[in-house]
Amino acid sequence: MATTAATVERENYLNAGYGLKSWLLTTDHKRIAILYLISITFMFFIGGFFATMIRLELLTPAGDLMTSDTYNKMFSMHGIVMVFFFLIPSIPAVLGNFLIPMMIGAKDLAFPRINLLSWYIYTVSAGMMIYVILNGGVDTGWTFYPPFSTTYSNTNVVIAGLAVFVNGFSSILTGLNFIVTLHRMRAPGLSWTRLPLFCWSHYATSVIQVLGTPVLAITLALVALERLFHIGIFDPKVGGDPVLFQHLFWFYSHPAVYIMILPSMAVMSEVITCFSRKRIFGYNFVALASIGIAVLGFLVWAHHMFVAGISVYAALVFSILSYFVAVPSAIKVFNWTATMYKGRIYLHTPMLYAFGFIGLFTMGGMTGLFLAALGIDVHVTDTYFVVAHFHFIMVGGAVMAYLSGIHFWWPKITGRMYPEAWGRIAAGLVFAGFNLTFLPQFVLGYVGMPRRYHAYAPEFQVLNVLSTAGASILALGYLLPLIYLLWSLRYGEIAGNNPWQAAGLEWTTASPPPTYNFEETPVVTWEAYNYDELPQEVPVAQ
Amino acid sequence: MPSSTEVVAQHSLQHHFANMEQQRESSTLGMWLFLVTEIMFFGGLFASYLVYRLLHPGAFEFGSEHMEFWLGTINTVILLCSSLTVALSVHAAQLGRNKIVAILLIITVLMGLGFLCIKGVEYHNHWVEGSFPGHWWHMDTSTLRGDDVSAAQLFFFIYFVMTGLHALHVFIGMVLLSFIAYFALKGHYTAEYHNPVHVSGLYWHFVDLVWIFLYPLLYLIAHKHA
Amino acid sequence: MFFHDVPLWPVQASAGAGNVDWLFIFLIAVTGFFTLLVFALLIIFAVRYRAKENDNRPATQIEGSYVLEATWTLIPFGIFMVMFVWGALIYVNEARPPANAMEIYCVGKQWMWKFQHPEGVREINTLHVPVGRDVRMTMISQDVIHSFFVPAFRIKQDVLPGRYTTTWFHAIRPGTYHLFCAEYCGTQHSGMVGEVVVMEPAEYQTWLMGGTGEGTMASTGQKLFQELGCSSCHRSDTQGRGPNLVGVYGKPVLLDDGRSVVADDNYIRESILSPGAKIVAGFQPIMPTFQGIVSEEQLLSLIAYVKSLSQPEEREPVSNRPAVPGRVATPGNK
Amino acid sequence: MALMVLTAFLSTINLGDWSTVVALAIAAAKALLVLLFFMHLRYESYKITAVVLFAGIFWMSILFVLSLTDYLTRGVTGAPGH
Repeated sequence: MATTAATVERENYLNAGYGLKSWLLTTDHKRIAILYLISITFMFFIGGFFATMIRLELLTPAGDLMTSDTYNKMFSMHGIVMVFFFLIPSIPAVLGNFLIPMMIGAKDLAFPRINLLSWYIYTVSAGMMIYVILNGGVDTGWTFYPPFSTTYSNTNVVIAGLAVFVNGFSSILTGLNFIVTLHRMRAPGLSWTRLPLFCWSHYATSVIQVLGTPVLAITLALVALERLFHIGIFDPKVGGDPVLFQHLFWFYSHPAVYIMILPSMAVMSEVITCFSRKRIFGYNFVALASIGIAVLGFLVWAHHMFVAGISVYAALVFSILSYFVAVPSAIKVFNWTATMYKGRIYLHTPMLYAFGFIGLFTMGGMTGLFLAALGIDVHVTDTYFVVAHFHFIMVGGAVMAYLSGIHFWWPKITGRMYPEAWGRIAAGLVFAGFNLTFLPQFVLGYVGMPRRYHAYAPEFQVLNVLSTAGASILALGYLLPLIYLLWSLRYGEIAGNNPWQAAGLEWTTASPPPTYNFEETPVVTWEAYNYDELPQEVPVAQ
Repeated sequence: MPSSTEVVAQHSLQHHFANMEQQRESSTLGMWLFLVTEIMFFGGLFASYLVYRLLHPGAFEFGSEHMEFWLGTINTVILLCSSLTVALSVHAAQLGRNKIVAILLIITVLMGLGFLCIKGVEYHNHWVEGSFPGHWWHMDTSTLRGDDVSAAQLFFFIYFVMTGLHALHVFIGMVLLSFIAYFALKGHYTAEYHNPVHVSGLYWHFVDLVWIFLYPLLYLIAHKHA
Repeated sequence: MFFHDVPLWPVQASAGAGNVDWLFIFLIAVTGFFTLLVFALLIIFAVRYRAKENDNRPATQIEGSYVLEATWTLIPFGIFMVMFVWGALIYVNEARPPANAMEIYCVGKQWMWKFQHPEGVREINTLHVPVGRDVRMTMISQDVIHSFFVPAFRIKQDVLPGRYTTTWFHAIRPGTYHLFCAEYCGTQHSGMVGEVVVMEPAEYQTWLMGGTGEGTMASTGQKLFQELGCSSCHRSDTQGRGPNLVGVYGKPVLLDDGRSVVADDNYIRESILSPGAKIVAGFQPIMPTFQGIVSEEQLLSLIAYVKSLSQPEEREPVSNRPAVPGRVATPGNK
Repeated sequence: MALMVLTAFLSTINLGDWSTVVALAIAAAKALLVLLFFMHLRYESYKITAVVLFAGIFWMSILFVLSLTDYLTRGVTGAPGH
C-alpha cells in the first residue's frame, strides 16, 4: 500500500506518517480500517482457496481428488475462516471503522487504542488459525459439535477453538467501541433520527456482538477444556448433554448471521439512496427494523436443531419465533425497493451490486422461510438446500454488499476512482457466477444430497458440475476487483471530495480525509439523505 | 493548587473528545458494556449449571456437600468488604484525596489476595479429596445413585470453571487496582479527573457481584449445619 | 436426454412425503410470487427511472407511507403464520409414531448403520421394510452424533449417543432408496450411507424367515435377562426385590420421590445403566449398574423383552428360525 | 453498608426445600444493593447505564428461558403411541 499517497500533496491520513511503525502503532480509525482491509482480504482468499478445492473435489461423485480427511478439513477451514475471519469482521471492521466516526462528525472512535488492540487481537487469532491450517488443519466443521470435536477428532481442535475464542474478543471490542461512539461522539445537532441508517445498522450489529459473542467464547473454552483434560461436560458418558453445546453454540451463531447481514443492510441504505437521488423510504421503519432484527435474532437459535433431539414444544416455539424475525427483513427489502420508485437511478458499480444484493438477499430470505417451516426443515436441514440458503445470505448478501461498499467508498478511502467499466464487468460476473454456483444446490438439497459429503451418489453429478462451473466464474469475479482496485491506487482518476454527489458527513471532507477527519467539528441541521438539496446529476465515470 | 489540577485535567483529556464530560461518560458506558459482555460470558456457564442441575439434582447436592462452607462464607464477606473499600475509594477520588484512594485500594488488593489464598486452600483440599474431574477424579461416590455417580464430575467441572474464571477476574482486578493505586500515590487524580478509579471500581464490583451468585449456587445447595 | 438422468424432485415413497411436498409447493408458489414481484419492481424501476442525459427530471421525494408499511408488515406476517401452522402440523405428526407401529432398532456408529428387526434379523447399512406398514425407528449412537436421513421418506432424525431418538414412516412404494447420514460424523461421513429396501409384505416375510439364527430380539433379551441375573429380583410376582416388569412398558410409574415417569425406552435404558436415578416407589436402590457390561445392541434386546412382557401372548413372535450365513452380524459387534 | 454483612450471615441460616430460592433472593438483594450504591446506578444521571445493565440481564434470561423450553418439555410427547 506504499504507493497510495505518492501524488497527493495535501496532508491526509495516508501521508501523515510513513513507515511500518506509523501504521502498526496508529490509533487513527482510518488507518486501522486499512489494516483490517488488508488482513481480511488475505483471509478471504485463504477461505476462497478452500472453497475452490471443495468445488473441484465435487466435480465427480467419487472422492478422487483428495482423501476424505483432507476434504473434511477443507470445508471445516473454509467455514471457520470465512465466518469468523472474513464475514463477521468484514463490513464493520473495515467500512464501519472507517466511516462511523466520519458519518457522525467525530475525530475518532471513542477508544482509539482499544480499536488498535482489537486489530491486534484479530491478527493474533488469524495467526493461530493459519498455524492450524499449516499444521494439519481441523476437521470438525465450523460448528465444533461434540462429542466429535471433544473426543473423536484427531486434529487441532483446541487451537482452532481458541483462535475463534480470541477472535471473539476482537469482535466484542469493536462492537463496544461502536456503541459508545454512537452514543457519546455524535456531532452537535446530529440526533438519533438524523443518523445515517448505516450507523443504525451498525449499532444493532454491535449489540449482537457485545451480547452474543461471549457465550460462544465460553462454549468453545469448555470444548477446549473438555478436550484437554478429558473431563466431558458435553459427554453423555458422564451425564453431559451434547445438545446443550448446540444450544449455546447457536445462541451466538445464529445471531452471528445478523452480525454479517446487518452491516450489509447498512451499506445498502447508503448506496441505494445515493444512486436513486432519494431520501430513504420509511426511515423510522428501516432503523427500527435493524433493532428488531438484533433483538428477535436472539430468539430463534434452535431452528438449527429441529432434528437434533430437542423437544417438540421447543421446536414449535422456535419455529414461530423464526417467522417473527423474517418480518423486519421483509420490511427492509420493501423499503429499499420503494426508495427507487420515481427516483433518478444511476447504474454505477455500487448500485449494480446493490441490485444484486436485494435480489439475492430476497431469495436467501425466502428460502429461509422453507427452513423455518418445521415439516420441510426435517427434510432439507443438513442438506445442500441449507448450504445454498446461507450462501445466498452470506455471499449473495454480505459479500455483494461488502463489494458494493468498497466500491462506493473507495474514492473516499484512497482518493482515487476505480475503473468503472471493469467494475461493472466484475459485478456482472459475480452475479452470474453466484447464481450458477448456488441455484443448483437448492435442487440438490431437496433431492436429498446431504452437506459435508466427500463422495456422493452419481445422480447428483450434473448439478454439482454446474455448481463448480459457476464457482469458477465467481472466482474470476472476485479476482478482478482485487486487480483493478490495486491498479487504481496508482493509476485511478483522482476523485474529488464527493464524486457521487452523495449526502452524508463523510463526503463533506477531503478524499482521502485528513487525520482528524474534519477541519472543524460540523454542526448538523438536516435530516439524513437530503438528496432533494443536492445536485441531481451523478457524474458518469469512465 | 487549582492551576496544577487544571493542567492535569487538560492533560488527561484525549484529543478526540470535546470535553471531560464526554470522556467521562464514554469510559463509564464503555465499562458497563464490557461488564455486560462479562455477564453473558458467565451467563453461558450459568446456563450449563442450570441445565445440569435440572438433569442431575442429586449430583449437585452431593458436590455442594463437599464445598468448604465456612471458607466460602468468609470469602463472601471478604469480597463484600473489599467492594465497600473500593466504593469508599471512589468517593475519596471524587474529593481528589489521592492518598486515601491509594490506601483504600491497597487494602482492597490485599483482601483480593486473601480471597485468592482461601480459594487456593479450598482447591488444595479438593485436590486431596480427589474432586478434580477427569484423570484425577477419585471421589468416594458410594452415597450416590445411578448416573449421579458420574454426573458428580459435572458439578465439579462447572465449579472449577466458574470459580477459576472468577479467580482470574479477581486477579485481573487486583492488577488493575494496583495500577490505579500507584497513579493515585503519584497524585494523578483530581475532583475533575478521577474516572479511571470509578471505572476500575465498577469492574471490581462486578467481580463481587458474580461471587454473590456463585456463593449460593455452589455452596448453599445442601448446606447442613455441622 | 441429458437431463433424463438428473433427478429434480425426490421420489415420494412414504405416506408423509406427499404432505411435505405439498407444503413445499405452496411455499415455492408464495415465495416465488414475492421474489418475482421484487425482481420485477427492481427491473421496472431501473429501466423506467434510469437517469438519462437529456432528461433533467429530478427524483420525486417521498418520505414514506404508514399504510404501505402496515401492508408489507401485516400481509407477510399473516402468510408466515399459515406456513408455521402447516409446517408444525407435519412435524407434530412426524414426532408421534402410531401406537401399533412395527419396531426397528438402529445403532449408529462410525461409520455404519446397524439395524435389528424385532424378529431378530440384523443387517448393516441396508434396511428392509414392508410396504404399507407404520415403522417406528428407535435409534441410538455408540459414539458421535449421526443423523438418519431417507430423502424418499422426507424424514431425518439425529441419532444421539446416550439417548434414544425416534422417527417413523409408512412406506407406500416398493423400491430401493438412499439412506444417508446427515450429521457430520468424521472421516467417512460420506461413506455412512446405505439403502432402504421397501418390499411387498409377503416378500418381506420371506426375507425375514431366511434371516436369522438367534431368535427374536425379545427372546435374545429374555436370555440376557436370565444370564445377567435380572430375573432373580425382577420376578413375575410381587415377591421380588425389584419391581415386576410385566405390563410396565409404556405405563406411568410412580417413583419414590413422588414423581412419576412413563416407562419408555429411555427410562428402561436409564434404569439398566443408572439404576439409582429413578427408583420405583416402594423399592430399595440396590440394583447394580450395567454400564460397560451390556452393549447398545444388548440394551435394545432387553428393552424389546420388557416391551414384550406388556403385549398379549399371541403377539409373542415366533423364535428360532434356521440361520442363513452372510447376513448375520456378530452380536455385540463394536 | 453493614446491611450487606448481615445478609451474608442471614443466608447461612435458611434451610429447607426453599433454601435455593431464598438464597438466590438474598443474593439478588445483595446484588441490587451493590449495583445501586457501590456502582452508583442510583446516582447515575446518565440513564443509559441502567438500560445497558437491563439488556445484559434480559439477554441472559433469554438464554435461560428458551433453553429451558427444550429441557423442561423433553419426553412429553416421546411416549410411544400417545
